Amino acid sequence: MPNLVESLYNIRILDELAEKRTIIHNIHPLMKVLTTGVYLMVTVSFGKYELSGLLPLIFYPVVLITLADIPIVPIFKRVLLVLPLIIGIGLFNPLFDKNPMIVLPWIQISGGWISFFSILIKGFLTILAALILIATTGMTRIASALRIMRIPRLFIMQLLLTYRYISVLIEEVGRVVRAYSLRSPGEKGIRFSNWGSLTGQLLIRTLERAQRVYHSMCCRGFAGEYNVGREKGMGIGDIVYFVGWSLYFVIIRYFNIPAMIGSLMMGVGK
Amino acid sequence: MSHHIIQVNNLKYKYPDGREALNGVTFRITHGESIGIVGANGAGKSTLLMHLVGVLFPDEGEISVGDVPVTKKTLPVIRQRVGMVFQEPDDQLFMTTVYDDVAFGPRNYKLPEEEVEKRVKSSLDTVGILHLKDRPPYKLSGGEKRAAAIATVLAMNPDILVMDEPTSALDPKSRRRLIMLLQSFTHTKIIATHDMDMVFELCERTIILQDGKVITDGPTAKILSNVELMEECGLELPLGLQGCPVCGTK
Amino acid sequence: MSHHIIQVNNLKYKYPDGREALNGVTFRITHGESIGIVGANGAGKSTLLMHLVGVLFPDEGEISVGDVPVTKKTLPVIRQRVGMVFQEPDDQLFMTTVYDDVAFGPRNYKLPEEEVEKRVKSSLDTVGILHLKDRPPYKLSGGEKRAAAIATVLAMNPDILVMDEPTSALDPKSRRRLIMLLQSFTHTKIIATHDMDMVFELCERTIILQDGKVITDGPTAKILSNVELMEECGLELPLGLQGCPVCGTK
Amino acid sequence: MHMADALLSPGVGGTMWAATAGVAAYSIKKVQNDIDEQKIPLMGVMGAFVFAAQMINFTIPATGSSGHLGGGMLLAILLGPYAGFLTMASILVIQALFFADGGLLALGSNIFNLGFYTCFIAYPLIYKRIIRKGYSTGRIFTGTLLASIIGLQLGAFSVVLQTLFSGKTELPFGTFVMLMQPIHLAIGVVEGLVTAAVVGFIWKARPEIIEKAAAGEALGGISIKKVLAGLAIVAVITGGIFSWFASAYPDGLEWSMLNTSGKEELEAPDGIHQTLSSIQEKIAFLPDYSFKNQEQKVSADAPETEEAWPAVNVGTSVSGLVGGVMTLLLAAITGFSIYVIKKREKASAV
Ligand SMILES: Nc1ncnc2c1ncn2[C@@H]1O[C@H](COP(=O)(O)OP(=O)(O)OP(=O)(O)O)[C@@H](O)[C@H]1O
Ligand SMILES: Nc1ncnc2c1ncn2[C@@H]1O[C@H](COP(=O)(O)OP(=O)(O)OP(=O)(O)O)[C@@H](O)[C@H]1O
Ligand SMILES: [Mg+2]
Ligand SMILES: [Mg+2]
Repeated sequence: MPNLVESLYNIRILDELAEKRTIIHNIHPLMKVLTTGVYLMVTVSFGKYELSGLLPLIFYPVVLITLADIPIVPIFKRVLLVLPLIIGIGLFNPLFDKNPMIVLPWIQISGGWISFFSILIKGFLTILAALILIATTGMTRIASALRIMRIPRLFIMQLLLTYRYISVLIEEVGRVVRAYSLRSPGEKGIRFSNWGSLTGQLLIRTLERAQRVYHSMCCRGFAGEYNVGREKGMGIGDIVYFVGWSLYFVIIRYFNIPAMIGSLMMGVGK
Repeated sequence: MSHHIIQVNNLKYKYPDGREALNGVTFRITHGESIGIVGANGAGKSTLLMHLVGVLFPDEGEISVGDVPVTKKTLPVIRQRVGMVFQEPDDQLFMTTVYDDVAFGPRNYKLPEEEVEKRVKSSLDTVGILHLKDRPPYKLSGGEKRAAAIATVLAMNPDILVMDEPTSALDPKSRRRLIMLLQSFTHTKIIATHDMDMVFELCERTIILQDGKVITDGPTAKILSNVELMEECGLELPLGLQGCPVCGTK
Repeated sequence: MSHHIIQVNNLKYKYPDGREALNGVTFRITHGESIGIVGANGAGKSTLLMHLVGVLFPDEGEISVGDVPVTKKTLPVIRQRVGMVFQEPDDQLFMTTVYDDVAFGPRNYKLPEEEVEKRVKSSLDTVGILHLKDRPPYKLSGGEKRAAAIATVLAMNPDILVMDEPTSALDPKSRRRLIMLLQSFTHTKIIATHDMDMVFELCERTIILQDGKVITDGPTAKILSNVELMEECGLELPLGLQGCPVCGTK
Repeated sequence: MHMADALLSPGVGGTMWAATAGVAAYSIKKVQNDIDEQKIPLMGVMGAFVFAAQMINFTIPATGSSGHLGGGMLLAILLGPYAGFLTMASILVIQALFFADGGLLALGSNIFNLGFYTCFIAYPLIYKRIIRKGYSTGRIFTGTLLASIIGLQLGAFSVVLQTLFSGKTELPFGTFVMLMQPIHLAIGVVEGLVTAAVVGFIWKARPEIIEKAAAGEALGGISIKKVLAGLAIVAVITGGIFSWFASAYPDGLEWSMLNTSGKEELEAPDGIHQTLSSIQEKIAFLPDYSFKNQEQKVSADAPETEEAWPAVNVGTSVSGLVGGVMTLLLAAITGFSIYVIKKREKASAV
């Protein structure tokens, strides 16, 4: 149960972050969605042994996080929650792939470890990218971007309603649990025999409430489309944002910049 | 303006579980009237109001707003004319900030953003919560939510205002402000409430519901001061009419 | 009985988003007192009450009920003594029938089933909804839910009764019944409300909150009839004290 | 069992996106035909309910690991397969955005794994067959339980395939299957029991919801043969695309085979494959290994390494390391300077 309330809290943090008004927040949502897409594609397209080439991708989250005023701690907490899954599967790589890849005088690193770290970094970057997208854009504006991309209205509406009702439902769970514990002092958690009626109850109630919410939306002229008022048109800046980042990603993809820097340095060193 | 006439004819409604909430309700409201709908808990007030905006549809009988019957097809027209404040403010606030919530309706009618802003600000100001405009609605106190819910409806500039217990959870000053506001609102208004004092001040006509039926329908002054009638319907005289601590009358 | 003394010391509470809801609240309530807590919307009444039953815990300051400080560890003791009716009745009803809901608390104390039944029936009767006992709570009207929520708490026989706007959504008759009931309840009771008339009738002492601080704390008769003070705090005189239509006093 | 972006190759991710988009588009069309006002909030609420349910982790008895519900079967039963699939899609979109659970690229796979098998295979082929004889508590129970388990098994197997085809993990196929299937059998049983309980409850409280969902669906009328035939076609096409992507570069299955057989490349199947892969090499930005990148070039130059596939000499290793550290440093400096500049701006603004 704390799990649930916690997750609601997380949604709300991102919601509130999305309400800020920074340069990044003001960029057209469509361009942000597309940029995120390109970023993700480029990130995962790196081969499993290409470790150093991946690193310049980190500029994207760093620049966005600082420009958009995103607090680091809660975001990183989220990332850390998801990473174990990836680690779980990635960790098999060092076990199965023992070919030496990096050969240094004092240490040899196997391909398995390289690919493991590559998965890890990719995981980190992709998770971060998704969180940054939502934290700088917000659900409703993402929905408007999807609409521009011709995703059918019905699906978008469904998406947004689901999103709204998640808060409604989880909040209700929290309050019911509170009321429950108030009248069952001395008890820890919820007795097994009451789980059924509690969840069933919640489901039916939320259902009816959802209908009321939907009706009240309709009463205010809702016709299947969320209108986000402050959406401005797309400007040159927005397109530059998209093209600029995309160019950067493609360059990174084709040239291993860290290796270049490295050999340059080494060369100078010699 | 004929489109402000509301006609309800022998309305019957049964909830899916078989509960008969409305049992033949008939009345007619003409333009500019201000109607109080009162009755004990469970009398059917909320059920009745939900029929007026097409949230529920009658099993029998019909309703029309202006000359338009309330049916699934005419809903867009009906809902543009009739603004309703629900009993449960939580059901009415579904956006991420109070501002966006109040702006939701006007934006749906594709008003230009400046006009939207003007409307939002003035409605929030009217209910006295302009300072809350950037807060998320789920973090408001009970009364603040109620005020926000009222603002969402005001921002739509409806021709007919339907309110389900608008003063509950409001503090006395906000209640007073709302009453003044409603007094200055010249269109038709229908208010279901347990606040007899508000009805007494605000509505020239009162309908008493009991067990889904209209018991009385007439001038407020007469009805609300009729001790026996009120008693019979599970109600009471307005507090202002009850024993005065100064002169001691009962 | 010292365990009915409630001591609140310099209570401060900030909601997670940084909103300071309580800003140093201090008072002491002795056994058998009946306290009205009033204040404008958002003054911090609900937040304060939630501290009394350990739903929220203070950032600073402390509370004790009897000689027991309210902490996570003492919650079982505290909650056995203090019964609270929340502002939102929906939050309080979670079983499949009204009967089971009201019986839930007593059953948790392992009372024999006859005793449970007796308690349930008498509490439901007290709030006037015995006829609803077999209905699912989510299908009740707003006021019926409120009554059921009150019954759930009454059935627990608490030593101290804490109520957040108990009369809102109740029809006048149920409201009157509740007031009578509370008058006959001799233990400590703390009632947050906007219903000044109830406070006037029921509570000998009133605490006014504003912006999370105690503005006044004293005898009700004095405070509630002080026009300027009430005005200042976003409140109004009880309706019964306002202009009397018979004698015309203001 | 959410797939993660990092475990997916663009090829597999893209294919699954396409497959999912196709199914979704079809579902939207179907739903639009018989949508009523009640259904939209129902989809929303059920989506939220399943979302919340997915957040609750339970420990699986005897394995020590934990799992959570998928919920696809519940959605299919309460909303019908089409609306159920769409609802599942929206749940996963929200999860991908807010919790980075799965990820945006893996979204296609995840929707497919959790939604397709439950809504379009287990639901019509198992649940509906059992229910066809009429509703009863017993039939609802068995139908729901069986369908949930099988739907989840298929989904889990699909995860295995997608992961292997993506070639990011070295897990051998057999091991992976042996890891995934039994765990998901356990999860499936729990899920089945919970789903059956919830469906049973709703059937008692609001029978019309469940009966309406099952009745209004065209799928009930379609013969099983047609469904199977359709599925076979889908399978062949997807399989073809999969193998095309999988064979375009030596990884995943081939990579492990290559290790055992020692041959650099298995016999190229035929000319089509070669033209395909050469075309791909020219146009593809996405597939894994078609890039002429620095490390590979250098390693090709490296003289005395024995292994045919990636090996790096000391020089490149060190310069890679140094370059990497420099990049990270630079990134940190960039972030920090933006931060400082912003702070100064704010200060001057006040
Ligand atoms: N969803 C529902 N399902 C079944 N019965 C319902 C439902 N909602 C309300 N009822 C019943 O219908 C009757 C009328 O309810 P309604 O909400 O209209 O009362 P009301 O006059 O608004 O009462 P209140 O003053 O308490 O708000 C009540 O008996 C109530 O129990
Ligand atoms: N969950 C929350 N998160 C953040 N702020 C909150 C939350 N709940 C209430 N607040 C804020 O705390 C303050 C006090 O709220 P509280 O609910 O205690 O007021 P109240 O006196 O009970 O008001 P009302 O008479 O309207 O019920 C308000 O400003 C409110 O906006
Ligand atoms: Mg009502
Ligand atoms: Mg309150």
